[in-house]
Amino acid sequence: MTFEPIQIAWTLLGLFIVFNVGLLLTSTVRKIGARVGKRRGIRFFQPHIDLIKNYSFRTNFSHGIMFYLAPVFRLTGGIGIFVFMPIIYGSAHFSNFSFAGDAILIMYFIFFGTLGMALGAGEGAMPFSAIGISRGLSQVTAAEIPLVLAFLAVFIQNNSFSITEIVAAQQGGFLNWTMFTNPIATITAMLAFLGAMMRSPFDIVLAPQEIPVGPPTEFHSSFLGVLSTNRAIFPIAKTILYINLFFGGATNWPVLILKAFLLYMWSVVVGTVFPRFRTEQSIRWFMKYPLILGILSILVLQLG
Amino acid sequence: MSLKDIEKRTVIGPMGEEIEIDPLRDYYCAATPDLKMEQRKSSIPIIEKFANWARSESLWILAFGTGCGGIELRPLVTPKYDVYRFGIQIRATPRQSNVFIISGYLSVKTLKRAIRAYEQMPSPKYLLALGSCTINGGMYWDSYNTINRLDYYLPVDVYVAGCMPRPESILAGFDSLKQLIKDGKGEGAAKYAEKFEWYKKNQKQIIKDWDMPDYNW
Amino acid sequence: MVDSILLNPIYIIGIGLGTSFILGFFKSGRFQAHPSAMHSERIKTAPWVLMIGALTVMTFISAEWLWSFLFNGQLPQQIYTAGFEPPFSINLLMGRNEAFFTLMVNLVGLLSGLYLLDKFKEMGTHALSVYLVLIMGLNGIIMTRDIFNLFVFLEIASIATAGLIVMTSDVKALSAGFKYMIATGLISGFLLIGIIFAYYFGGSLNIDSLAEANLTTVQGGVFAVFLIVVSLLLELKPFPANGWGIDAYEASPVGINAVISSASAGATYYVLSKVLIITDAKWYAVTAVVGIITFLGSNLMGIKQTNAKRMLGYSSVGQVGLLLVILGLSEQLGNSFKFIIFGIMMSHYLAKAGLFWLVGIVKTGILKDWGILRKKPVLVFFMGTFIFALLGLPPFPSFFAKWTLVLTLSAAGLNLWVGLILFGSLIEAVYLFRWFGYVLKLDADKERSLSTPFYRTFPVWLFGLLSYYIGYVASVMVPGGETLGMFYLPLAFVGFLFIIDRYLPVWVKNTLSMAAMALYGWYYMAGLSEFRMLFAIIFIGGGIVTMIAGYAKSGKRVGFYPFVVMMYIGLGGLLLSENILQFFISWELMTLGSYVLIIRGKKSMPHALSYMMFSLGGAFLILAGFGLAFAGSGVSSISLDILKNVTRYSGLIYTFLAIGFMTKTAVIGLHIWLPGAHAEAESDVSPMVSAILLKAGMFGLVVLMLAMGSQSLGGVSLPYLLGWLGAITALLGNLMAAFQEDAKRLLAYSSVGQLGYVVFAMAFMSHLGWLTALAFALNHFVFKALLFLAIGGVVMRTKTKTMYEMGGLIKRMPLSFISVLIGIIALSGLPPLTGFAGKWLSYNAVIEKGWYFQGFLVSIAGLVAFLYCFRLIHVIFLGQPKDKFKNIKEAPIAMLIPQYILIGVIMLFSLMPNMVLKPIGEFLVQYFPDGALQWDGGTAVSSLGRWSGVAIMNITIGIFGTILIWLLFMSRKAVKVKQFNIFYSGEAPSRPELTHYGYNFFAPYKKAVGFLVQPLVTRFWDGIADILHSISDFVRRLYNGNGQMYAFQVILFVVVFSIFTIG
Amino acid sequence: MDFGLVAVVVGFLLILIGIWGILTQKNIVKIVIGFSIFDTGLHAIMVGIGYLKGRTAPILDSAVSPADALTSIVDPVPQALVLTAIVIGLGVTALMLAYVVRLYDYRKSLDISSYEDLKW
Amino acid sequence: MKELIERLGTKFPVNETVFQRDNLTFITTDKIHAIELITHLRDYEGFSHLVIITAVDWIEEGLFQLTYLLNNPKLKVDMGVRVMIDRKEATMTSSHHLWAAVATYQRELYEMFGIFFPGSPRIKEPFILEGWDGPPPYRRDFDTKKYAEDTYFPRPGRETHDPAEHMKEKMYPEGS
Repeated sequence: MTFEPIQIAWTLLGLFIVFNVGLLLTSTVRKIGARVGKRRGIRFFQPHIDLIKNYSFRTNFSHGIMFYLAPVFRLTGGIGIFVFMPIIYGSAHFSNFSFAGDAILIMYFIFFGTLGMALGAGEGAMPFSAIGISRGLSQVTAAEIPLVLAFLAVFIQNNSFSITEIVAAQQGGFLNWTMFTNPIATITAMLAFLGAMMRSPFDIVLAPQEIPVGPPTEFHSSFLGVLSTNRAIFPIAKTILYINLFFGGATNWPVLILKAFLLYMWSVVVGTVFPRFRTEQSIRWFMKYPLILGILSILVLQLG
Repeated sequence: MSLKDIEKRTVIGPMGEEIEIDPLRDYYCAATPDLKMEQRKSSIPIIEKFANWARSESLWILAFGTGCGGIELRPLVTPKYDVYRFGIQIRATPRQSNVFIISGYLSVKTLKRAIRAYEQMPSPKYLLALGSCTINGGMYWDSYNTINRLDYYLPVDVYVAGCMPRPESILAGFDSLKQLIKDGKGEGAAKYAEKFEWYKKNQKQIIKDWDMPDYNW
Repeated sequence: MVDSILLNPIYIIGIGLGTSFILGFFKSGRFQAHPSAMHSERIKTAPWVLMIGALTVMTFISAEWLWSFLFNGQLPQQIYTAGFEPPFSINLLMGRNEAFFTLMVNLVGLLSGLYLLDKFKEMGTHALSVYLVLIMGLNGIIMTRDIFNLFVFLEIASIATAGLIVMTSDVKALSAGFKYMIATGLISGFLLIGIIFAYYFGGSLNIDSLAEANLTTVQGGVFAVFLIVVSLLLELKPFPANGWGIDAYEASPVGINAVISSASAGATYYVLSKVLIITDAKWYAVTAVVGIITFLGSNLMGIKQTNAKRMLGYSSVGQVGLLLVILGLSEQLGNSFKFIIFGIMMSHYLAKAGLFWLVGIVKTGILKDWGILRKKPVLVFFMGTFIFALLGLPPFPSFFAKWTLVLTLSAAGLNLWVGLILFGSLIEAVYLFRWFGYVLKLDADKERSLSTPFYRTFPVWLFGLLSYYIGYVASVMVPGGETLGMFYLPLAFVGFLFIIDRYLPVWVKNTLSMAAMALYGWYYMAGLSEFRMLFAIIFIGGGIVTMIAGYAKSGKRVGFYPFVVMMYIGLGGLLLSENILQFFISWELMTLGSYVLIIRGKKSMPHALSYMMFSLGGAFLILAGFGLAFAGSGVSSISLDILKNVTRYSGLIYTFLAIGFMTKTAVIGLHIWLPGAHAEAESDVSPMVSAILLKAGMFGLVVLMLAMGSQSLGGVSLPYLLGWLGAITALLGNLMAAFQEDAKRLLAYSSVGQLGYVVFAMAFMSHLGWLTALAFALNHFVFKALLFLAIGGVVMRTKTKTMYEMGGLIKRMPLSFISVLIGIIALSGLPPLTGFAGKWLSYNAVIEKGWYFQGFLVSIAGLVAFLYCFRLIHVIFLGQPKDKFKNIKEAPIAMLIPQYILIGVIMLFSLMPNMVLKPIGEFLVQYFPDGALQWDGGTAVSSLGRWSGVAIMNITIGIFGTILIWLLFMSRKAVKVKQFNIFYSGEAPSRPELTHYGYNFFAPYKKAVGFLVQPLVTRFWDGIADILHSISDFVRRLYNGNGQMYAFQVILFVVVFSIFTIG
Repeated sequence: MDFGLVAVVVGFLLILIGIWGILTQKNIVKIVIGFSIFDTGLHAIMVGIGYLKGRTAPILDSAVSPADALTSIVDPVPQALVLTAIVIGLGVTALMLAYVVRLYDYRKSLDISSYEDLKW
Repeated sequence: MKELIERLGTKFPVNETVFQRDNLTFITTDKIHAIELITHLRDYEGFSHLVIITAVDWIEEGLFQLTYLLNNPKLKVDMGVRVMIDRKEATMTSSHHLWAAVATYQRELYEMFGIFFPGSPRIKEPFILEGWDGPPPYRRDFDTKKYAEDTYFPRPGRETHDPAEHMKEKMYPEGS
């Protein structure tokens, strides 16, 4: 695969779709949550309005250069994992720039945004942000423990890092999905998924009551706008990775959106049911069952 | 934080040199609000209108309950009233909020915090004042330590009368605020910048230990 | 005829006796019972001059004889007294050995005589004559071939020694002398009985005749032999019957104990060696056993000493023990025996005399007061010389001797002996290096002055320089010495640096050193290839880049550049070496140089010590490994290729060498020296030791693994073990780094983790694994040097290493911030920078090899790396700036330049990874043909995935730039606010210190996984140290200072000895 | 009766007594005396070993002619040795006594356990 | 309880005793012995808990009445120790060494009544009134209404009614 300029246009289109889907998914999920609480909840287009409002503030201020770079890093991280990933299996248009790297690249690119965000929040000089970062980094690295194992299991199973190849291997009936060919790895990955979605029980990072909003406390107006843009794209991009690795990928947009929604709902359902963990509790939790399951998933492959 | 904390002091640097610290100058940005910035509008009217609509439909309240009205805000997010429907949400940080609700009486001590929090919000920002205490002091009108008229210290966009107003009244207040913003009249922040000297004079008159810069960014 | 001009050796005795007789005619300095009136009367220096003259003549005679033996082919000459031939008269022999030993005795006698000028003035003329008699007695001991005459000379020597002690005015010395007399009296009694029985059964007193008599075959003769051997052994102060000797060392005046230690021990030792010919092999073995017990026991007891003289006493005794071992094993050592004895004896002789003289110059025995010596850097230099010589580090004779000893013993299959000798040497190193550390680091008492008259420093100078010369001689004599030419020129430059060290400013020396290193690299390294070239780039290229930071220092920086250059010579030598000798010398040079560099840090004394201990331990393991390889390969060659031909012990060799090398890479368990050593070192030393030096261990592993491939020990594949070890090291190292408060310590622990990663990758023994390791080695050098330099610059400005005391420095030091930012992105392996190359390659290697769980540990380690990286940059550069750092400046330009060179390297490498990885891959194919990486332009393609560094870089920059422009446009009118313009729940912060979240940053993480980073390893090694110290403390209580106890020990020794030998 | 053997046995006994004295007596003067006894024992052994039954002292005078010296005198070497040893022993004893004097000057004590300054 | 008072009476001047309830007694002592008495109560009589320190302004008598309310958790009885101090020279011995909380009460008393406790930690720091520069507001000679009117920009046109009168008038006009 080589690079062609038209690729940029297709990628941007994909990005635009994902961005809107992400925003709508956010509102949908919140609406569902509200309905559970017998409320009507926010409007479907509320995230869009919020975003516009954030970009239309009149005054803003900055704490320094990293304060600018943080949202940029963050969104670059989000968009990055999107553009390095094939979105629609079999579609030349929506394979993005996946020729540049493979699943390992995605795994590590996730941290690109995290790092930038943390740095910017740090420059905000706000102690609560720093506390939030400390919690966030601790928790995210803990959540990666089972994730790495589950991913390794998939790589071993397919003997490839290439997402396209992994998706290809899952074509031809849903029984070929990793979900069914390697259920333990999938369960592990889905447990790790919870940790990465910043939802209860793993939402202490943002803990609005104790450390006002956590790392992004000081971010406002257009800075917050860029971050919100990322909040729309990043979870979907991450979800797409999971879909590709565990749930057979997607051959067209509706399937992709449906799968993304279902996956997203998984964290919502869990989050609605379970109360929040403290940071060390969540780290310990990830080092228990998810870790054991992850090891099991690899052992199964090694022995079987 | 007290007056002592903004006194000048000397510290010893790593090379043994003496360093003069003037907290007000060294720790705080000295700029005051710029009227031009506060009134900045898009040159294309339709865009400004659109922006005003977005602002009015996305009101993020700063979670800061100042008096007995703080408890009246809670029902707003319950199924019965559910302000989320109207694009109203509660944020924990002033950086990300654009509505500040002064929910009841303000002691001088709280006023200082309220001023600080208000000034830390980015413009355009709106101030909703609840209860008679914010209007004329209410039942605390002759107290030695509570203010009588909020609009002498901060620019109020909408008053909601009552002692305390019920959530329905507050919802009505929000409606008025939305209309105000949509009409392009929600310019409390600009008013604050315009009459900045006057507000500061009033504030400083009653806040005797003025231990912060003139404007808190 | 040359003979005619040689003076008869009997003149040595004659002059000694005669002069001391004449000295009696001089008016004596009054003999004082109390020190108060001591200075009332001074003798003139005339008698002293006379004595010196006599000693000079004696020295000349021995020297002349030695000269003739060495260069004129002189034959040994018998000197018959009274004109009869033995056994009817006493005969002396002047042979090559005798000439050598008498020269030793006379030279040290002469120099000590010079040195003792003051003391002799104090003690009076009697002391002069007694001293002369002592030297004469020692000469006699060496030359005589008559066993009874030997006894007489021994008695003369010991009476003279005691006589010298009795003339001091110190009750401690007196009591020690008395104990000495009790013990020697008993011993000479036993000797006398032995002699008389030997005469009875052997019919002669002549040693040669006795040897022919085969006493050991005669029933009663064994008893005679036993008594003679045991008493001569006792004269050599064997452990544990040597308390009297140690006391005497401590008590006697410093010049005199130099004589006792260097000359008497040498002489007595020589006697034993000549008397042992009357015995048989069994007695040799016994001697060796006594020797090794003494060597271990004395050194063990040395650990707890706080007094220099006593400690040196233990060391002397220990060294003599080592000599006894060698003597006892002379049969097995064969041809090498003489060389080994020569090397060890010379080192001991020069170093011990020199050190004892230094004790006198410093005028205190209390080790912790020795910092005063720093007033005379030259003396510190010589002290280092002596200590290194004593411990057998290159380029001193004992190094070559020990080298030969180990190789020969291994070849003879005496592996246990090798182990014990090396262990003993390690213990000895503990206290000697601790002492040296005190000298280099402890604060001196400012009140005290250091008087260094010429007559006191001259002997030190002479012996110090002689150590080098003899080292050179030994290096020529050692097998393979002809290949050492590659060290001469570079080391000459080091010498040159030493000479100019005190006169030139730092920038001149820095420039000179850099130029020299560049030339060194150019001339020596240009022809290297493959691995060696790669490491040459890191060692020499990296060295030059990091040395740019040296320009930031002002003043002279005495004692820095010679050692820097020495370290790099060592590192370069590793690459150039073709045989194990060159390799080992390079290893030791590197260790030496880096030790001195490390100890320069403010608080690095204990860390430098543990560095040295681990390094020496590692070096000894390497030595043992080489020894085994030498033995196991079956070819008597010292080429490095023997590792390929090893047939025996291969698992053991592999283990030894791997552990030895891994002490440098600081694998978990052997890592405890690293954090302190790297953290406390100076700001430009840390990058050298952390980014560059550690790679030496890695190069060792490369050499080892390429030569030996995979080996197994006890059925376990060693690379497999290494893989686990590396993975665990990576994880734990990184975890520990995450919990540090000290910035440089954090980086140091990070190095532990990163090198664990390297070990892990190398253990794969596959193409991708090694590619990972090598790419990672390069990367690690670049980013760790970058980080250490940047943090070093910050520390230089802030004067603190504790991170939470800093904060918000981005405003003051933006350039350093960028360095650290780039450094941590590269370190944590985030795309698009270089670090990702290592991660990607390692995943490939892991899947290919099937080491999933190790791979898992390593990738978790990578995540943890992310934690400490963030902490590093956040707590230092972000958050609240502190008041006291309000005015600090950006790091000096000299420190920034290398940083930005390194950033350039990172960027280049990130943009064009194929430029580096491709050539590495190409030469790796020779060794690991399978599973090579394919290159499709700038895209790496493995069997599993693909990675295009260029594309990733460009796309990332594209996205990044777009968003940045968008954000800048949207917030174009942003107001720049200051540090307290933050939302603080309606309040305002009162002090920056209270608003900076930095202490115990990952508290929740620590709560959850803190159990993994319990300092178990540190506790383990501390426990070992404690045990050693406790044993030492327990054992030394044998010597309770009671003369009767000492006598009892002597007798007990005789009894036990008899049980084991004749009983 | 073999005088040689007697001398040797007595010598050994004296040595043992001497050693006993050295090891058990606290008084340093007594220790020196122990040494003297030890030395005497040594000398006795030397003489005893050198003694040949029925022979005379190795002095060539009118009683012993040089011609039959080899058969009629005892071995002269041990005799010479013993003389030397006695001289040396004397020297040693003298030196030890000098030590005793000087030690006593300092501490006014003859107990050996008072002189344990240097240890460990 | 009476026994206790008698016991105390033998040691300290106990001027006036009020038995409020079964489990609450007030005694009055003089300024000099007050702290001694309280210390005695704390250490020997089991009144280990300090409930509150409060003051009453007897402006007519020219006195402040300080009340130390102590609690005996074992017997479940309270005792108030009253001390009358001169209003003009409002100074009292500090008892911050007895309970950690005392310092805070004393800060409050200083701020609100102007009663000074020499040596009490942070006594002059503002407690709740930041930057207050008027007379102590709880003194009865302080006119709050006037102060508020002078200071807080009262809104013109504000009417004030007596709530009872107003209610009667507005809600039940026929009842009047």
